[in-house]
Amino acid sequence: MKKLINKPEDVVVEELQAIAHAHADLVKVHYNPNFIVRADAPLKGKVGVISGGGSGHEPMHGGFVGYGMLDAACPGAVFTSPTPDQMLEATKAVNGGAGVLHIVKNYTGDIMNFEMAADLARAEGIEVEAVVTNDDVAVQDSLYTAGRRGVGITVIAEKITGAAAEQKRALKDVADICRKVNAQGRTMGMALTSCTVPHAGKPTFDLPEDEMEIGIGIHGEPGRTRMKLKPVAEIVEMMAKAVVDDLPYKSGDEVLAFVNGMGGTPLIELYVVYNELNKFLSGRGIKIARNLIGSYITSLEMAGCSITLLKLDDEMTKLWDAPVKTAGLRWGM
Amino acid sequence: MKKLINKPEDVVVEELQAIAHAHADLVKVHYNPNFIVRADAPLKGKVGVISGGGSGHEPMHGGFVGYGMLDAACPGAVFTSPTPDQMLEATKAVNGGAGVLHIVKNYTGDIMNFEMAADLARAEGIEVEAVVTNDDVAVQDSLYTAGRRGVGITVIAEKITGAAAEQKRALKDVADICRKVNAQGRTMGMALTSCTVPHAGKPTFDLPEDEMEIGIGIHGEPGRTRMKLKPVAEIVEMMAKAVVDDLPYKSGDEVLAFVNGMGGTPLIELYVVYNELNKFLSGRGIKIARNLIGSYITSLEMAGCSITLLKLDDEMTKLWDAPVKTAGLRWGM
Amino acid sequence: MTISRDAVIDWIRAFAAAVAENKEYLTQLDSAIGDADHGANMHRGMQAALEKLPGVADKDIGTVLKTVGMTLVSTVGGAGGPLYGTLFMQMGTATAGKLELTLADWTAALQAGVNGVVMRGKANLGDKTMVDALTPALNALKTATSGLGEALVQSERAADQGKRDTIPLVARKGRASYLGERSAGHQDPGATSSHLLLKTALDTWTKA
Amino acid sequence: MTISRDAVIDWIRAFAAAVAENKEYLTQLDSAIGDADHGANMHRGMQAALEKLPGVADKDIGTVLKTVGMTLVSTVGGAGGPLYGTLFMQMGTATAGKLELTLADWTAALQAGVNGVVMRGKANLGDKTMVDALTPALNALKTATSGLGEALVQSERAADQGKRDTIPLVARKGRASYLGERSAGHQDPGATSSHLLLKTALDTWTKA
Ligand SMILES: Nc1ncnc2c1ncn2[C@@H]1O[C@H](COP(=O)(O)OP(=O)(O)O)[C@@H](O)[C@H]1O
Ligand SMILES: Nc1ncnc2c1ncn2[C@@H]1O[C@H](COP(=O)(O)OP(=O)(O)O)[C@@H](O)[C@H]1O
Ligand SMILES: [Mg+2]
Ligand SMILES: [Mg+2]
Ligand SMILES: [Mg+2]
Ligand SMILES: [Mg+2]
Repeated sequence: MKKLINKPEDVVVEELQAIAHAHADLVKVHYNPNFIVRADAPLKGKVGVISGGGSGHEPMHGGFVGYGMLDAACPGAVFTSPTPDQMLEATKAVNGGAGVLHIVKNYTGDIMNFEMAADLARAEGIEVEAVVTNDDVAVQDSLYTAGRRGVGITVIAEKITGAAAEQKRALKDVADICRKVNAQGRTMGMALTSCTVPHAGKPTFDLPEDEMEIGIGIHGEPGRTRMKLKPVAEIVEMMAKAVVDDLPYKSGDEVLAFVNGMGGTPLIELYVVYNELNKFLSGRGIKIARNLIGSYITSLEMAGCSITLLKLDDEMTKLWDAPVKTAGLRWGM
Repeated sequence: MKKLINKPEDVVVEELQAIAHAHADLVKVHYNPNFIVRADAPLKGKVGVISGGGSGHEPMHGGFVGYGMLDAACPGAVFTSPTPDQMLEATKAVNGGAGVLHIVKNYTGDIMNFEMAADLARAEGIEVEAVVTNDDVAVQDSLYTAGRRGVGITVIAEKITGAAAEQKRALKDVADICRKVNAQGRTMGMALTSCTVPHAGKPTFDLPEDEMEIGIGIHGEPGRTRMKLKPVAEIVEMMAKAVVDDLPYKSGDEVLAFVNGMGGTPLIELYVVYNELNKFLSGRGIKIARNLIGSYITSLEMAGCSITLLKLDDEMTKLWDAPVKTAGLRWGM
Repeated sequence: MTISRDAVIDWIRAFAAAVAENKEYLTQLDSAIGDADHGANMHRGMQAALEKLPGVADKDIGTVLKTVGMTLVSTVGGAGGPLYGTLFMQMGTATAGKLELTLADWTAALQAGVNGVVMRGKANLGDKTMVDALTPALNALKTATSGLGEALVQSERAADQGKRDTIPLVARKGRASYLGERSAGHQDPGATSSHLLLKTALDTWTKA
Repeated sequence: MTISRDAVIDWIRAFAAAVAENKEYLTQLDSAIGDADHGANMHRGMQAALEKLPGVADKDIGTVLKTVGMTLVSTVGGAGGPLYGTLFMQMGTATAGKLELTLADWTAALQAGVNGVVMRGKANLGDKTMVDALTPALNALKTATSGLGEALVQSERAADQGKRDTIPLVARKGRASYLGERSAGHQDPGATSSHLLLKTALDTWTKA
């Protein structure tokens, strides 16, 4: 295992200490239970937007805490959903009286832990709504599975929802926007290599030098199918087709295209992926009106990428363009 | 070789096409010769700041073209300095009558190609100054080498110099600021893995599972020494000590600390590195007043990091804080 | 023959030790069809539970089990945290005030625990989860006819079999379900840790 | 015996072919002590040069060589581009207007080229660069006594030896110098491509 770490069990806390120091202008860090919260929380009359999940997906979610995006983020152990006490305390810390929205990625663990936290928070008189993201088209047959995973759209949903909350909209409105983003978004991911969970000490799976995994999530898990490595044009076509046909995205649609790196893939390759995606979508009459290219929702050092599309409307576009000031995403201020 | 690419020889042009599409609001791309230029260039009365180098270091330099940073960037083939005609055309494209500054990383190839370009531009009546960055403390004995490599400080120099140019300062002033940043900056890098140059098709060097390279540059080259992998606290101490003792940085100094990923190292590890760096510097009485954490000057998919320190003064701090709007670095607008 | 409070505490310790010993194994199983954290998660939780034991060593069995459950909920995370947490908390509720357990008490406790797990996770038998080890173990307890010792043997055996039976199954719950057909041929990590729970109960309570 | 313009063009073609054939080998040498691009760089440049040849096939040797040099400057990049570009451009200046070269002409051309390389790169003999192949080759030409054919043999041999002699050296110029002592034990890629330049000259001009 080749990692720049000390002991596996200390990685998350050391990361939190770094965030506390490096981004002291934006956030405060609370330990035991662990969460990252906006330096100016709670904001009176503003819906608090929180999210959380296992660590190993950086900058998500901790890097998205700040003006115009999340009010707090709860990091679990690597690839392990956080515990209810984290979300409960974070919920209390961001509650400005207008209620709190939980953005939850659809994994059994996340759902259960967030549910327990929401129950406890409601018992303390805080209004809580939860929106579950589940944009991963690689998971078929949702009847016979735990449902589609929440992946790339989560980043976009956090940005757009955070912008809506910043406008002091009501909890129901903010939750509705978040649901709309999830409903209009689809993602597909692939991996060139496995990643190594620090505690496990070795790669989660072995992948021969000439093969790739298609339909992976963000937890280093194997995907739906393994196949021979192909030129990126073919890989992108396969992924983009699965995404486009699912919603479906149609000729004339304007989309936000999010090309995401899984952690070990350099930016130069993500641009090459974007180029192919743009060619594919142009061929289908779909226009990329906004884009995000970079490693924003990752699987430790996994090499690979995911492609997320969001069908835009005026409201979502305006909220996407609104100012945001976080460690991981920043513009307009 | 596991990469999201088509043919090795097409990577750079495909990347440029992606940049042209994705960042059309910020830049224009010129082909044959290849360069990326601010959409609003040339700016009358403003010094043009250009840089360039081999590709494979993304987002540097193309991702730093825009308001408050570079006016143009010239990408060569992967790890290969660009050719003089690229810099000549870029120089002409950004010349607003106030002269053009070339920021050149200290490599034989870069120096020679930029020199040829500067000669040609001067022959066409354009005032050109060049500043060479050479911050890599891993290269000792500069008498018996090509001198210290230009590495991490280049990113910081481009930001600060770009901000100075944006204030419409004179060429000499802008060049002096750039020289000052370089003079006050030092860097040290290390690698956990090699990278694979697309044309070469296999890793530049082999590194056993329990070893690391210390003192690498940004071209996938082996470093000065190879040693057993250690906990990150020891690695950072070794690197930070080499950096701090070189200038030297002293108790009471305020620094900008730049923890940079080499391309294949995920953000979570960079934060752990930052945490150790902060501990080390605190112990020496050195205060991190500004920071940058992320993969900004990379070596393809190499895993590893570099640590750059810049001793700040008021002027540099203000220029660092000034608004910047590029694909790779953005704040204040 | 009954199970004393100290025996319950010994069982918790034995389970923690078994999890520690099988940490890598559980993670390896979770690598094949999950995200390689089940061993580390359960270990972190049981180590935290061990630290809480001295504080409740003189309390009733219900308090002991509830404390373990709450500790798991707040230290494990993932799917394992709420599920094992609920299992222990519900067992605690079912044994509130008790200082020793008969076979009927233990059966009732496990019944409550399994009910809790099924309510939380909504897994059916055959979905390739910990339920596939727990439910057969519970059924064996219910149908046992010749005393606690023999009932513990039967329930361990049923859990063991249930765990093995998960191998050919295609997962329909939890993260292994994302793999679809590729999940077949691998033993479920949660069923494996649940078998350890029944095995340490047998070993601890029939040793004395 | 003289070297015709067509022979010069044939030499350029032969050098391009040798670079193509040794592309992987040059890159491999550059991987050990550099950045793994010398083969690809030289190949890209020589392929571009080949495309320019038809356009100058009826011009003088100076024009041919200058065209090759300018093409290398604008297509190779890195250290190799300006250095090989300068080599050819200076050889072109030295042979301006000529339609054939005597031994003295070829020696003067190479002298001019090597001077250009040394002026640009400031490398001394023994710095582990292409100069370590070129300078011995030039010296062999200068001291040759029995005609062009034999002089070409001697200069190829000297370049070959110079190239091999770079193996034990510690680099003091170019990116291999960053490696310090670790650069010893590896043959310099630039010296290797320079030897190919002299070898293809020998092969092309003594075959006919
Ligand atoms: N809905 C469910 N009901 C019961 N057990 C489940 C359910 N989902 C997952 N599990 C169990 O949880 C185990 C995985 O636990 P763990 O690895 O700790 O959590 P995670 O899947 O969140 O990483 C699986 O092996 C399975 O036995
Ligand atoms: N200053 C110099 N003078 C002469 N030759 C040099 C000098 N620096 C480097 N070289 C030659 O250039 C070769 C490397 O070329 P290449 O790999 O194309 O460029 P780069 O080093 O920029 O990647 C070296 O092997 C060496 O022979
Ligand atoms: Mg998990
Ligand atoms: Mg190079
Ligand atoms: Mg797991
Ligand atoms: Mg090279």
